[in-house]
Amino acid sequence: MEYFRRTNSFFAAAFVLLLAVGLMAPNWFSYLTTISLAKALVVIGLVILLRAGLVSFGQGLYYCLGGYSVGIAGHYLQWTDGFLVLLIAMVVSGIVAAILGLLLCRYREIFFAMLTMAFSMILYGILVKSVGLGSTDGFNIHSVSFFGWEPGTDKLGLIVYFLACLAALIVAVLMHRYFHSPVGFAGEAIRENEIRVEYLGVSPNRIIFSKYILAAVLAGAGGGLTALASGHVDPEMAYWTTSGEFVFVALLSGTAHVAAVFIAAFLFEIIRTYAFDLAPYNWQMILGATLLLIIFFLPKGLWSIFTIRRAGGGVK
Amino acid sequence: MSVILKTKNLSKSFGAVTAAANINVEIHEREIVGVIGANGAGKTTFINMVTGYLKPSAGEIDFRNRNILGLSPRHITKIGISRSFQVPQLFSELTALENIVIAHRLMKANRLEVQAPLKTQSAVDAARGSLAEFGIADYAEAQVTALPQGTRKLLDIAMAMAGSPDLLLLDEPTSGVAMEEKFPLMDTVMEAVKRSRAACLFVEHDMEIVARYTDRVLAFYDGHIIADAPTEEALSNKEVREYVIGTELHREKEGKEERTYVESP
Amino acid sequence: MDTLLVILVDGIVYSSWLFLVAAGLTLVYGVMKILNMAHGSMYAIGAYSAASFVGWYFSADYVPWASYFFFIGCALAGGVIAGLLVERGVLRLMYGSDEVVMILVTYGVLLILEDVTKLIWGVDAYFAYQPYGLLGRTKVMGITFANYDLYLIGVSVTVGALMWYGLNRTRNGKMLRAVIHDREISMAMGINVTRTFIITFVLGSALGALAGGLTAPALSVVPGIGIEIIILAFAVVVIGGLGSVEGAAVGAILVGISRAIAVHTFPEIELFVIYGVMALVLSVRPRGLFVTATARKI
Amino acid sequence: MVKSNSFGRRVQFLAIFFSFVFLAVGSGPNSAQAADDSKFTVGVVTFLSGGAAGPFGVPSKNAADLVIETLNEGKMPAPYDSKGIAGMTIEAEVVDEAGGGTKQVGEYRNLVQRKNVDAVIGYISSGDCLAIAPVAEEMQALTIFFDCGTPRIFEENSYKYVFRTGLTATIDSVAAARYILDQKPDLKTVAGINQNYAWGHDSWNDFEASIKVLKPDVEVVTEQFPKIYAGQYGAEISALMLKDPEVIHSSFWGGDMEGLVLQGSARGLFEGRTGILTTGETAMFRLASEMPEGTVLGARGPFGVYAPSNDLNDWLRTEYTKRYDTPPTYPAYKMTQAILGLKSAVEKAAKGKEGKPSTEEIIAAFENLEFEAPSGTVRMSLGKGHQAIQEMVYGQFTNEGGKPGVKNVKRYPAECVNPPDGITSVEWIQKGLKQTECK
Repeated sequence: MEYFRRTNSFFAAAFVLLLAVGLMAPNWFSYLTTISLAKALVVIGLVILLRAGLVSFGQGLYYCLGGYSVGIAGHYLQWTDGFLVLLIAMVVSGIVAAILGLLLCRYREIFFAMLTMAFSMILYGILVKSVGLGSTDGFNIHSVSFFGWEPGTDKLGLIVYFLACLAALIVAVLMHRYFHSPVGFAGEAIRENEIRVEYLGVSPNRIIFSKYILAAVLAGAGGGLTALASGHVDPEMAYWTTSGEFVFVALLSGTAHVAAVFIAAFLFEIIRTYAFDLAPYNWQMILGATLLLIIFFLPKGLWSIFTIRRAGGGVK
Repeated sequence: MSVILKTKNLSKSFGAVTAAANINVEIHEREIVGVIGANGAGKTTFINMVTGYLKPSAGEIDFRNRNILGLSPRHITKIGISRSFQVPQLFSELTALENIVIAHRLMKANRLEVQAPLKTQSAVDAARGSLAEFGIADYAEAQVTALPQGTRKLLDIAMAMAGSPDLLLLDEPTSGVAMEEKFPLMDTVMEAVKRSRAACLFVEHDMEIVARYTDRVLAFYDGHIIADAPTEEALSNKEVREYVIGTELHREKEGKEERTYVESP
Repeated sequence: MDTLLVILVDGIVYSSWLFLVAAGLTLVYGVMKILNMAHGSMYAIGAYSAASFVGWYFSADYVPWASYFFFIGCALAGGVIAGLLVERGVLRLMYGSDEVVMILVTYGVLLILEDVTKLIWGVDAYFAYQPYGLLGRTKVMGITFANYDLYLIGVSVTVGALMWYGLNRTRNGKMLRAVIHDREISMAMGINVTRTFIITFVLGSALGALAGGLTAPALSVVPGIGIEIIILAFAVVVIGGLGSVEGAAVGAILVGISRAIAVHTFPEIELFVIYGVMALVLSVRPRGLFVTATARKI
Repeated sequence: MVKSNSFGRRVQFLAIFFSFVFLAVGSGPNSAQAADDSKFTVGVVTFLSGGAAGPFGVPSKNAADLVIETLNEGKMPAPYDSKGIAGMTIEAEVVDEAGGGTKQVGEYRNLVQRKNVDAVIGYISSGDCLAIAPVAEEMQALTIFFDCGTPRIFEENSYKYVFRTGLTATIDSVAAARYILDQKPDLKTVAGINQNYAWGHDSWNDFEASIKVLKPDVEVVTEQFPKIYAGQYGAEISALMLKDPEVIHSSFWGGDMEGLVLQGSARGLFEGRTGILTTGETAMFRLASEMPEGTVLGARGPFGVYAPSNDLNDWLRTEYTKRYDTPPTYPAYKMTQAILGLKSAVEKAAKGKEGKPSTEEIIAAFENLEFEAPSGTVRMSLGKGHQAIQEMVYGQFTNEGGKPGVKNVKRYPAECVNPPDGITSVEWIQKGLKQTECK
């Protein structure tokens, strides 16, 4: 459709660029990019909620569920097809979110944040207690196949990278449309004024419920991809610090545009990797300072660099 | 003309305070009704009960012969009762146009789409039409926070009318609006109401406005209706003169009465 | 019966510690609407300040009992300094941001302070165990308790009572509560909100540091101890109702007793207790025990 | 929403962004150095932040600094008195182990590809080791785990590029069970307090199973699993006291272990009850006045006070204490051991050859290697020659005469506490700890 044509061709261009980069870049770089793409999926879910005025400090719950779904399917059930396990990851996350969402969709603000965190930590506790699943050590995912074809370990990284790019493209296109759809705007409307939304004949809770499930499905996909890429899952994925990291990236990106999320996720991984590198003792300080600087100078996230310029251009 | 809204013995009390007692009202199709009464007389409570925001302590509400007691505001909106607010309830970080587009789309859709764009050409055109109807087309691209109070009031009413309601409840449409803008504002609103063929009930403190635009007046005092009659008759009613008009502020002073009832969360 | 009593004592000891940890957090939230993650750092700074003082004091052979005043004073001083720096240096610039953004601001501060404590004190453990053993023991139902822990109950009750008295019975406290109720109106009434914020944050930080300082004698003070208590304190405060001192007390007792019951009867579920209690309370009382949800007036 | 000029702007923005990124990646410090035959680069990964930094990360990092510096100067005692590794200067790239498995896999890839290290030595967390092992295999990079304890690594898989010079956690528990039964032959009741995570679970399960096998009538009266880093153990201590076991087993480490000792001592938990602290050696000097007399202390191998008397050990103790003002604890020993193991393997592979030996050659030399370390002789004989075994030592703490030390030291030969190759630790314990030589 005309309406989305420009953005879609932009996404397509970025996709092609990413594929090319994947073929040329060294392995560590494509791994870093795969992880940032996977995390970006989680963060897009978070941004969907943020646009509706909600902050989840517990997206790690679905990130972890996604990872473990992939792991359990591959390791214990011998279902190794990459597409199938990702689908399972999303379905499992969606189902759990549909149950928890019934309760959570009535909560707002800090209470939503704290309750989502509590649920995430409960999953963490369950996994820590699950000796069969390796407790805190987690377990490895050994074999991944695609429609019966098993890439060797040397090629697997690249294949997962392509898979992540594909997933990112699909999600970017669909979610960009979603942001501009009536339901997408209903989220912003809820953030701005729930009473008005109610008086427009729409149930804010129901919209939030659907958004919560959507965010969970995306987080599940992100977790699944991460598991495929790193070949390992552990309960740390559900720990609150992991969820905090997603909020960090969401803040970095802002809620203005889907593309900003991918850029922010990538930037975050780069910043963290270089912080680890430059200051192995004090990387936390660098991250903390970055966070404060972003909040102070770019309160609306990365995309605002871009929109401010656009607005300025408009005046002239 | 047939009755569309009918309340029977509608009452509401908050603890020991009675906000509404035995309200019996009938509103007919396409009727314009003014509601007068001092602050705290129960006018807003009445609107809140009819639209489902407050649950009445007792009584019944029928809309088009259907009992709507206990329905949520969104159900009541869906079946044709809309309202505006004393303090405009808008999406303040969005533009005026976006506010209207959202209102149109949310009101009219049975299922909200997740992939088609909100701002289709036809939706935007319709929204611009609606802004033009209320005389605020110039503000289409402005963010709500930057709008003057009168424009916000109009936008609030325009959003209420987005779903083409059968009954429109306006809570103090002219409060907070500068004196000289009140009549133009009400002219705009009433024209729109007449075109839409909706019945309209509005709360107003300014008796000149009540006199000019209404067919009938409900006068509230201390949670009771003390008069329900054609406008002229009601305004000349002795009790109304004593308890309502007498306590109303004079036109010059009004406007400063504006007070925010929204609690900071 | 014996077990029951022991559970009760264990629970109360733990609760009193929880309350100390959470008191500053709920105060800061109540007045400033900031859910302060850096509270954990204040706890750590208090613990480090106290521990490094105790280490020096006891190696220098002074009168042992006097150490109590000094190490508590050290912890408080650490908290006051850190609180002032954080409020003036960072938070001041961010006031007016969304509540959730403020959480992230304090998260940034937490990350920075975490490394700052590491730069000051290194990563090796600090010990301050002398004051812990000095007070002797008491037997309850055949189980020995450290008197230090039992006295901590008294300290906790005192802190709670002082906070309650300060907020409800003193002029400054009433002003604080006015700010809690409506920031703009109290500004219009001539209350100096800026000063109120500084005082509140410094007080909250000092309380966090006090908790750390008082806990230090029973601990090995190592990097990361602050992070561990954040979620605990959050849970207590959310259960009780954000911003409510009474709520924090009840939340602490609820969590403390539940945990003691779990440890004595089903040690397996200890890890879930706090989140379980939180999820349960919030699902029944969406805003915590001591805060009621109010419908917005329109 | 979509403005006519925004597409171009976005592309422009992205172009700037990506060129920035590539610039950063390309010109970053330590970007891909050309292979240099005069240097041998080692990635050193250990905890530098969080709760494990103090007790494990920093001592091991300190040991790495000391050992690498001394090796480069050629001042180590024999047989390590040659300069560097096979004449090459050793360079270390230090990375913080914080952040969990996913993060560490990324950092590992960085080390191997971007920093071009010749070998990676590291990993304290078993979760990280499990995550890294397959990646090492994929990237064909020599990797030495120096500390992590889970036996799952070589029991669930076999790896070519991965070695572990440290002992498994099973050994701690099996030897602890043997030791306590040697000391208390008519033991009746035990209890456990272990951290609620994999290490704690595994340690307790192995210990409990070993006790049950060795003396089936011992009763477990309570098993406590407080959260890791909980800090406060008041209720757990009460529960332990109520159940009143003769022996209390704990695999707590670092701050948690020290906290337990402090709180337990203050309340008399260890009066009339013997504590077994499988990692207790790290605290025996700094908590000497609080450590209860007679507490069974482990050091996860013949490390620290249990290290035998030899030149290497003398050197390590003297130099480490001199430089860091505290005696080396077992993580320092384990790191030293890993570096010396690497040096031995590389030099064996380089013997009679020109230039740097290939990874394949080093691996061939490393498999089934026997080398000397401050802890005595290390044999890489499990996991198809990739997993070290050593004797295991336990003793009891004593502070007689105000000088902290250990008494009743008992050394268990490697075969007595290690499963034979090809059988998992759990099976081995359950089948009665057989095929062993214990005197």
